[in-house]
Amino acid sequence: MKRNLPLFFAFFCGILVIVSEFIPHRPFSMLIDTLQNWFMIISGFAIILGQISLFQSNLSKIKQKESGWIFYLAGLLSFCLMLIVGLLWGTQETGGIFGHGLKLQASLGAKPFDYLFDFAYMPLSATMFSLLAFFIASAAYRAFIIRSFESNLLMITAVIVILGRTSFGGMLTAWVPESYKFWQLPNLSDFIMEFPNSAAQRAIMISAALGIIGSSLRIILGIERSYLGSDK
Amino acid sequence: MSVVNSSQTERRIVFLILLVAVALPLIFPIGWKTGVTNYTKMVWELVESTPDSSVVIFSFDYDPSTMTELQPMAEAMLDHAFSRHQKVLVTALWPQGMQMADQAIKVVKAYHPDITYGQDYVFMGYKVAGIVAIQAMGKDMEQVFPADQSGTKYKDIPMLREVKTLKDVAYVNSLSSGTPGIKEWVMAARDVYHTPVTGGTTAVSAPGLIPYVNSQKQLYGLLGGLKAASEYETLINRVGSATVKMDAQSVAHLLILLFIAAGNIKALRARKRRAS
Amino acid sequence: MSHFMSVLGLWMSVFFTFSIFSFLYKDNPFYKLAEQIFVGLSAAYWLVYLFYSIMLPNLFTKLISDFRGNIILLIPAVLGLMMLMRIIPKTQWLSRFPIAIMIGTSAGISMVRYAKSDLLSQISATMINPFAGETTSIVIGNFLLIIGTICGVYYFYFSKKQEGISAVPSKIGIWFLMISFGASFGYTVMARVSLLIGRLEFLLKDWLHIIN
Amino acid sequence: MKALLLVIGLSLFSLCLFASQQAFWVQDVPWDEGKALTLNWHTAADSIQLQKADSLGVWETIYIGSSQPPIYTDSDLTPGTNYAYRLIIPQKATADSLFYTAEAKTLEQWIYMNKLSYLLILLVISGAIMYYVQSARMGKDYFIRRIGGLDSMEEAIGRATEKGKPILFVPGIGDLDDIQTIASLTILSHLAQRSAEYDTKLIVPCRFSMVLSAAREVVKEAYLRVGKPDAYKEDNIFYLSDDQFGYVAGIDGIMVREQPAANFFLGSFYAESLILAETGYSTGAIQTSGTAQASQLPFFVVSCDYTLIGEELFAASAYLSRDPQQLGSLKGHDFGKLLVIILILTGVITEIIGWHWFKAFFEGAQ
Repeated sequence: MKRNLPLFFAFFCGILVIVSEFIPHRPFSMLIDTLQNWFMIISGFAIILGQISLFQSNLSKIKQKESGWIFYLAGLLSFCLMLIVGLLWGTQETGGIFGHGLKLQASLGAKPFDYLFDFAYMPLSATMFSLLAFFIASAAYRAFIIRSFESNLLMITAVIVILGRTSFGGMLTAWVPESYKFWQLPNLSDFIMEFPNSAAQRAIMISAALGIIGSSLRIILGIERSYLGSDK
Repeated sequence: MSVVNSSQTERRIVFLILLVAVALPLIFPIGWKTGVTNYTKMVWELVESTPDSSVVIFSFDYDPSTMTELQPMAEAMLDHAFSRHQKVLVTALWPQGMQMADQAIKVVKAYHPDITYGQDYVFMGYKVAGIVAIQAMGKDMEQVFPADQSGTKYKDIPMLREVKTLKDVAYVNSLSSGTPGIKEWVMAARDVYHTPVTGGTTAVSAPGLIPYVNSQKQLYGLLGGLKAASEYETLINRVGSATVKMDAQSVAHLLILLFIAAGNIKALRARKRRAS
Repeated sequence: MSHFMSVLGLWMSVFFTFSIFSFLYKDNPFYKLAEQIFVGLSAAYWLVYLFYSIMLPNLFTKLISDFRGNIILLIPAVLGLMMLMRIIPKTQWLSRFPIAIMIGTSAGISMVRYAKSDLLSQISATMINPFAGETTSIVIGNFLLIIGTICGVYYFYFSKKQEGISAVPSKIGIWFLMISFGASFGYTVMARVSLLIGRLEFLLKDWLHIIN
Repeated sequence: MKALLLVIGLSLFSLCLFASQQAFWVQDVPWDEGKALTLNWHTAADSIQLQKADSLGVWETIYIGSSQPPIYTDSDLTPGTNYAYRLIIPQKATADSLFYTAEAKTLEQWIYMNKLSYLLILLVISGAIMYYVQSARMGKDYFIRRIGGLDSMEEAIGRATEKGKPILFVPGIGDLDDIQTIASLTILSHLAQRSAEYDTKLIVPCRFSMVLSAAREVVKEAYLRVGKPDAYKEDNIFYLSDDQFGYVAGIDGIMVREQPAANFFLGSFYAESLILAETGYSTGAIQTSGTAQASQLPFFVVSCDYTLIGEELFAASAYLSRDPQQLGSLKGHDFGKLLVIILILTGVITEIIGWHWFKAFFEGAQ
């Protein structure tokens, strides 16, 4: 019961979705709407679960005075701060328990939640993401080395596309006559993107789709059930 | 250990050079020009050919982390849509999307001071569950958007009076940097309800989406990265933020090519040393 | 006050920007602090946002305004609460019901969606007349598209040893994959540099006012 | 004579009436969920008006204009209901209008006929998978070719054990409703079992709470399987943040502080792939990655020691476990690949010959 009933539910919901894709007749067309709406609500609840886990693990690290516990304390405090101001005064569009906090807004220039978003969350997120610029340079420096035939293909196409994507690539091959304009770098790099690249992307998409169909089928049929864990 | 150390030092040098090389052209602009590519043209044509006062959806499916690339697109496309008098329903499949939308609208309002909320655009808020929400829009928009962000009931919003399902929308424009995003719109809106879908994405996600820009027009063109954004700015005759940043781009690209060359020279030397 | 707060905010942003950048040199207390604050803030951010944009409009508001009409919503609400039962070890098994329902539903959705958009559409998009191109390069491109797709799919064929003649298409498949990876890498450089430009723009424009 | 004229006039009039019924007709849209009707008309007029009777029988204008071709589809109707429409053709000469009425009932059908090709393909592939799974259950043995990235798993675990350092497993940034995440968790199950056998610490940071729940279950079960339930530490599998980069910042911190000897990045990845792989490289870990996210594969290929490309991620658990059912399922996918190749070739040939119906049949489902 603890295991078979959930498996039956998974089977039932999966089949329902597939059947309603092909049968326009009621009740299928209506049932699927309900299922989708429920899906949203359940996933809303699930989010709370992770926050509790985060709270607990940080708290235990602080209690045990693990190395760097002070940083975990900072993390916990910022979590609580964001949560509390969010619930008390709401976000940009929605008011919280204390309404919109207009006085506070006037002195901060924004709601406390949005203030934290703009000046702490946003720079952190954007800077973290921008590290990629450095990493892509170091990866290119380290990995694009002439070795085997395959790695040469990788490197040469990368170089052509890097050149072709900038204004500079166009200038570099602008002297190539009109009748051979295929060999101008921007055109060449577009050609690579449009044909060989599309072909490989398609192959990956098609085969991965088959993998997804197979895995989904195994889940629906209850063959794949590791996500439910053990019986004990 | 010394190998790790020396490669660490090399990494740091690479990082430092890149930082300087990108910063310099921003301070001292060069002014290289770019041509317009097909995929950008297709997006522009869809917006251009959509009749006046059609209702269109702009979905902001990204967050601050990709705004350098996607914000200029959002601004340019909103600018274009408003100049064609289209009515924009703004939604987001990413929670932070609505904040991005708000910023973009503020910028665009400078060019179109006459647009009014509820008549020309409306904020319908963030919708969770991605593809499931889009599917539901195809059945009944009012159920997905019971009210706008300020609580006005769906049926009381003037510009949405005629819009019952996705089929009544002239096109969907998804500016997306991942899942859920363009792919979900293509799967659930274009493939099921035949609503044209177009959009913009980061340069990195573009190759994965290009297969959808096919003869069946699963996707009507695609803006990929900052270059496409600056091309769009060219098409609507506006010198926006994207154009300015292209110089720094070109320098960085050249630098990375130099890094590749340097890496190869280093590897070649190491091989020679080993051989001798 | 408002002005002071916006200046403070600016300096806060600058501090966080440099703290994250410092990680490029090596791990240090500034990065550690920024990292933990980031994790804490972002976790709370999503919690608050999801509360206002899903739980409130889709569940609570509906139940409060018209309880009888929306009584069916109690079922997902109960399933959601069952999900939360994971916290208590004894009732952990209850969470299997909502998990099973969600996974079953998404397995069904993935199956039909991928079969359509990634399988069927890509197959029919590859059914082209290669000779129908306007220029020679398009004709060659069309052939490359067909051959590359077929060989690429064949590369993922697992239940046969790939040796001798049967290894040829899969070898060609790998070449196409490598070309595609190189191309995607090159194509991405621009996006990544854009991100750095974005941050530098913030530092040079909003903070130092060097550029306008 | 007058009588004759009257008869002729009357018959002409009735003929006109008969013709007028042909001028406007309403049909149910075939093969749909019964929510739409198509209105067709024949007229030389350049502008027409369409009206629909509401529930009280009051006419309401739904369309004014000159649709070419003369078809209008009224959608979002209630299935199984009668609807009455009328066509109004303004006569400029007489400042009068011609009226035609017609009605029809919306009908729900039992199948979307345009999705036939899609249904057939899905049925054939699912059938093949089920057939091969069944025959594997009956004891048939299926071969699976070598997958490079997976042979390294033992080596990576061995090195971590030798150095006394932990293993890091990142199940991607997709939620549990992403099939890639589930594929990743089945690989985690094998990895957890090996690490339990060697008593090597396994760290699993998760982005979503549901992934966290499932990952804990999976790892706990693996420790039970090898009879070391006490060695299982729940705290090693933890939630970081729902935020993409918040999550990455956290993992980066773990990599530089815990210095894991082996990193596994398996599942659905986006932009963060390169941040993870490059930081991992700088700590000197053996790195194995895998994703079906085509756009992120280049970065993993460039920065990691081993990469599972696309479907290899889904094949991995079959390869590792040699579980006959999974091998059978994989054989089914391979059948699908052959089918795809045959269909593409047939499609290309029919397009060259000019039989466009073949491609149209497969395009119809869109």
